[in-house]
Amino acid sequence: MSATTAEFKPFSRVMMAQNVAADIPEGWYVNLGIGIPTAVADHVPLDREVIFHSENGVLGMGPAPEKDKIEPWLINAGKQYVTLRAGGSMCHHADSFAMIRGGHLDLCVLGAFQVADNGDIANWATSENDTAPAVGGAMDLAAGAKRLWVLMEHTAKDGSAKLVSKCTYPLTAMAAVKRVYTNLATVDVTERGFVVLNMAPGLTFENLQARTEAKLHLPA
Amino acid sequence: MSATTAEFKPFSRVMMAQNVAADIPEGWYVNLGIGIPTAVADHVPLDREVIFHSENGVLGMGPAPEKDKIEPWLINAGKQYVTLRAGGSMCHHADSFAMIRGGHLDLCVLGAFQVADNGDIANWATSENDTAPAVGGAMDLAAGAKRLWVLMEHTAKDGSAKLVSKCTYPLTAMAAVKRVYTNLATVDVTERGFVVLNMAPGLTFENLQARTEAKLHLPA
Amino acid sequence: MINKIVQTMADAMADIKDGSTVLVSGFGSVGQPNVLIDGLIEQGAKDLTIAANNAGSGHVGLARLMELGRVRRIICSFPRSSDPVVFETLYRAGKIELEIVPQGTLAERIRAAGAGVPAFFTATGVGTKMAVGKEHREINGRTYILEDALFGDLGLVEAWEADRWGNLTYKLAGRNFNPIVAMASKLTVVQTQHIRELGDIHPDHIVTPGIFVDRVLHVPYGDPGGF
Amino acid sequence: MINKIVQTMADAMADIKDGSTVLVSGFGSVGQPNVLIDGLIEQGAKDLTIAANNAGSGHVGLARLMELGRVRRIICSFPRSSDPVVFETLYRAGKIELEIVPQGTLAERIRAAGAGVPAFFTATGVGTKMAVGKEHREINGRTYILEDALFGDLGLVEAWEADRWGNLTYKLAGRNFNPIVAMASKLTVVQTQHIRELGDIHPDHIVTPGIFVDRVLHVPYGDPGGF
Repeated sequence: MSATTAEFKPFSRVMMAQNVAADIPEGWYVNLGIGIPTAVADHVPLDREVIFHSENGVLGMGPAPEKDKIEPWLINAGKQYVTLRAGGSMCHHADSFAMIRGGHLDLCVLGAFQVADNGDIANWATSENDTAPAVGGAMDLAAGAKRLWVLMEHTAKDGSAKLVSKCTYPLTAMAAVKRVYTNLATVDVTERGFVVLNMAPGLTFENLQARTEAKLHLPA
Repeated sequence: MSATTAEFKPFSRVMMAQNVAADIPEGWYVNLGIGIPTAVADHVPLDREVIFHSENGVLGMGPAPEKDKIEPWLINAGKQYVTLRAGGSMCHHADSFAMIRGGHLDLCVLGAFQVADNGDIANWATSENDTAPAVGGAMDLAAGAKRLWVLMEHTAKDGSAKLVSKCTYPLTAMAAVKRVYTNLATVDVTERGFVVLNMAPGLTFENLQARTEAKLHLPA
Repeated sequence: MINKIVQTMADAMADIKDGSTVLVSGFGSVGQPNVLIDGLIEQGAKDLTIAANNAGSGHVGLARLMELGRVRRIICSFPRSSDPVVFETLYRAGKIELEIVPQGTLAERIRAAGAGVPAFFTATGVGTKMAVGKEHREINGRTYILEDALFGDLGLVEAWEADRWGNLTYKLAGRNFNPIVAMASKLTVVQTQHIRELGDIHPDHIVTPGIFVDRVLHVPYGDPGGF
Repeated sequence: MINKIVQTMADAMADIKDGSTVLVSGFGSVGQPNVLIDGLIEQGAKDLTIAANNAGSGHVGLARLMELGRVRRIICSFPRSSDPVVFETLYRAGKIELEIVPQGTLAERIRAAGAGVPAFFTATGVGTKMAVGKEHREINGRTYILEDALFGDLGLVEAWEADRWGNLTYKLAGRNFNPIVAMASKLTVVQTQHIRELGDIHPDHIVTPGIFVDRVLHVPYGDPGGF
């Protein structure tokens, strides 16, 4: 891993969220997964109207509430208090997942343990024998949204690659991921495999490849 | 058909509807088919609360409106103006049929061309080659309600029997009918076949059998 | 700013292609998007498949669309109506295909299309002509048949209220097929009696969220007429 | 006069049998019928199958029911919670069965039970552990798996408003699983914050019509607490 010694500046968590946010056009219906993806909403200005969906039947979420203005009946799928924008609406769980499973969401952004260059995603369990693995709505979102983007660190804490030629962890969905945003790069999943769209400042393609188990490509 | 000469007094249309109405207990959710069955509601007193359902998403229908109090947005499946009782509610077509198909209606009352003594019902077409046969919600109601009762004339206009050992017209549902109310009798559909519960005044069992193609039974 | 409200019928009907499957809401004339149907007549798309509860009445609306030879196939539960002369004439002449579907199966097939369910089992129609050629399966001791989802390329909807995000409410029995038609259609076009400011419809009272709606045309025609 | 309002928890929980499948609504503590869960603990039924989004937290509610050894099997999408100690202990000890279901499949299976659909195809879970042993089918070029309906013998629901016919509304995210749990359960028991006079809830605003409700208990507890 000698490549790790090269000088470059990874994207911060905030910048990662900003990178995703910058690519979401007005008018999209978007579900942001629990964890890092939730922060994406903070970087979409309110006057660029993007309609955020939460699995528990909330459509049109706004920013987090001020502490003295919490509505106890309004939470998101991560069980955080949220606000509702003018134009927001409520529905029951089957209708909420009809939005997801019926292909009505323009985009879902999820975290992941691994993404393969055929678009497979593993984000719910790190072992076949996980104690009580918890899947939540991840499989519905991954299989149902029009586009699935992943937002995650480029490598795991132990340094192992998360962009892989084949997922070793249990799958969430097959051939579902369209794009991956990491702290090192933005990578499209194409018929050729992973295509690098941009990289963290100072990072070379070779250096990125060294941190990536799957083969990377440059845009044609 | 010499039996037709015997003296008896068939139930009138009004009495037929009354016979059905008398057997509906408070608290039942009931769908009344288009035609004669619709009149049953007129004979259930409002203080015996029976909740009438219509396929087009209306639950809790009340009596027909006075002419100067018509609500143009409130019709039943027969496209007649109706009223809504306090406690009535609206839903969309899939939810309305979920009530029917999910087994939530206590009773449906339909008209029919033929009922067989195994409970088969034919009520939507009189020929395999019918021009543009119209089924509406009949098959859903027949297959879905907890109980299906039929309200019809005992014989067809040409004198042919409508209570038969096998339906010759295209079926609406198999083994669905629990009871038949006619202008001559009330007949349960049981494992033994048709069992006569009551008859029009002056009518003998033999006389009723003469007007019925299927074998009739007396209660055990 | 998201604004799904269009100003002209031409905008409402833009880019509708020949050969489209069109889901049309309404039960009788209540909740039926009559003005949009007229717009579709004007727009000119042909070789259409129409799914609706009825097959038109008199010589207006869906009946007119059929009379003009623009409908290849109709999927409905009840082709009879108060005056089904156009449909019956075409049908007898073999100039229109008919698929009869039980009303609840029609509703469930449309809802399934909106909910990502490509096929489902139902007890409705078992033992009848409707079941011929369909997959049968016994589940927990009862026989069911498999029905497939019914998708619309275009959905025509009538609402009572709408806002610029496409959130909708309906009035009483005007709801009927409208919410599921909106769910099941790639392009959902709405005519609405009232336009509301964003936020004026209570979030708990919105019946069709704007995610299912593409275009909204303001058509304050008042109450429905006869059937 | 129809009156589904019961006066005591004993009446609300009457005749619940050992071995029942219980559908429990709620997402976090919002729209979760906590008082009815306590009532079920008190009532004593055992050998239960519980279907709920989560598997309980701390030592109260569903966690307490499990801790008392009353739950044979849990069907949920997310057994982890802020404090899933009871479930995890029982699960590791092999003292409770777990069926993990994707959240949307869980919701659709419950809705299917209410709607008379015994089984349906879905794309969720294809290619994952969830698909193992399930029927696969390619429909229009995509692979789906068959999922079956999930019926409740008992459904526990929390409403915002209820009337004596059992018509219900919900408050904001308190809706979640409640309407489908009510549809899918043979016996639906509701705790409600508010009792309304019949007719006071607008017919267009009723979310769960009383046809899906059997018993209503007035539990004006105020806002949900933490999760």
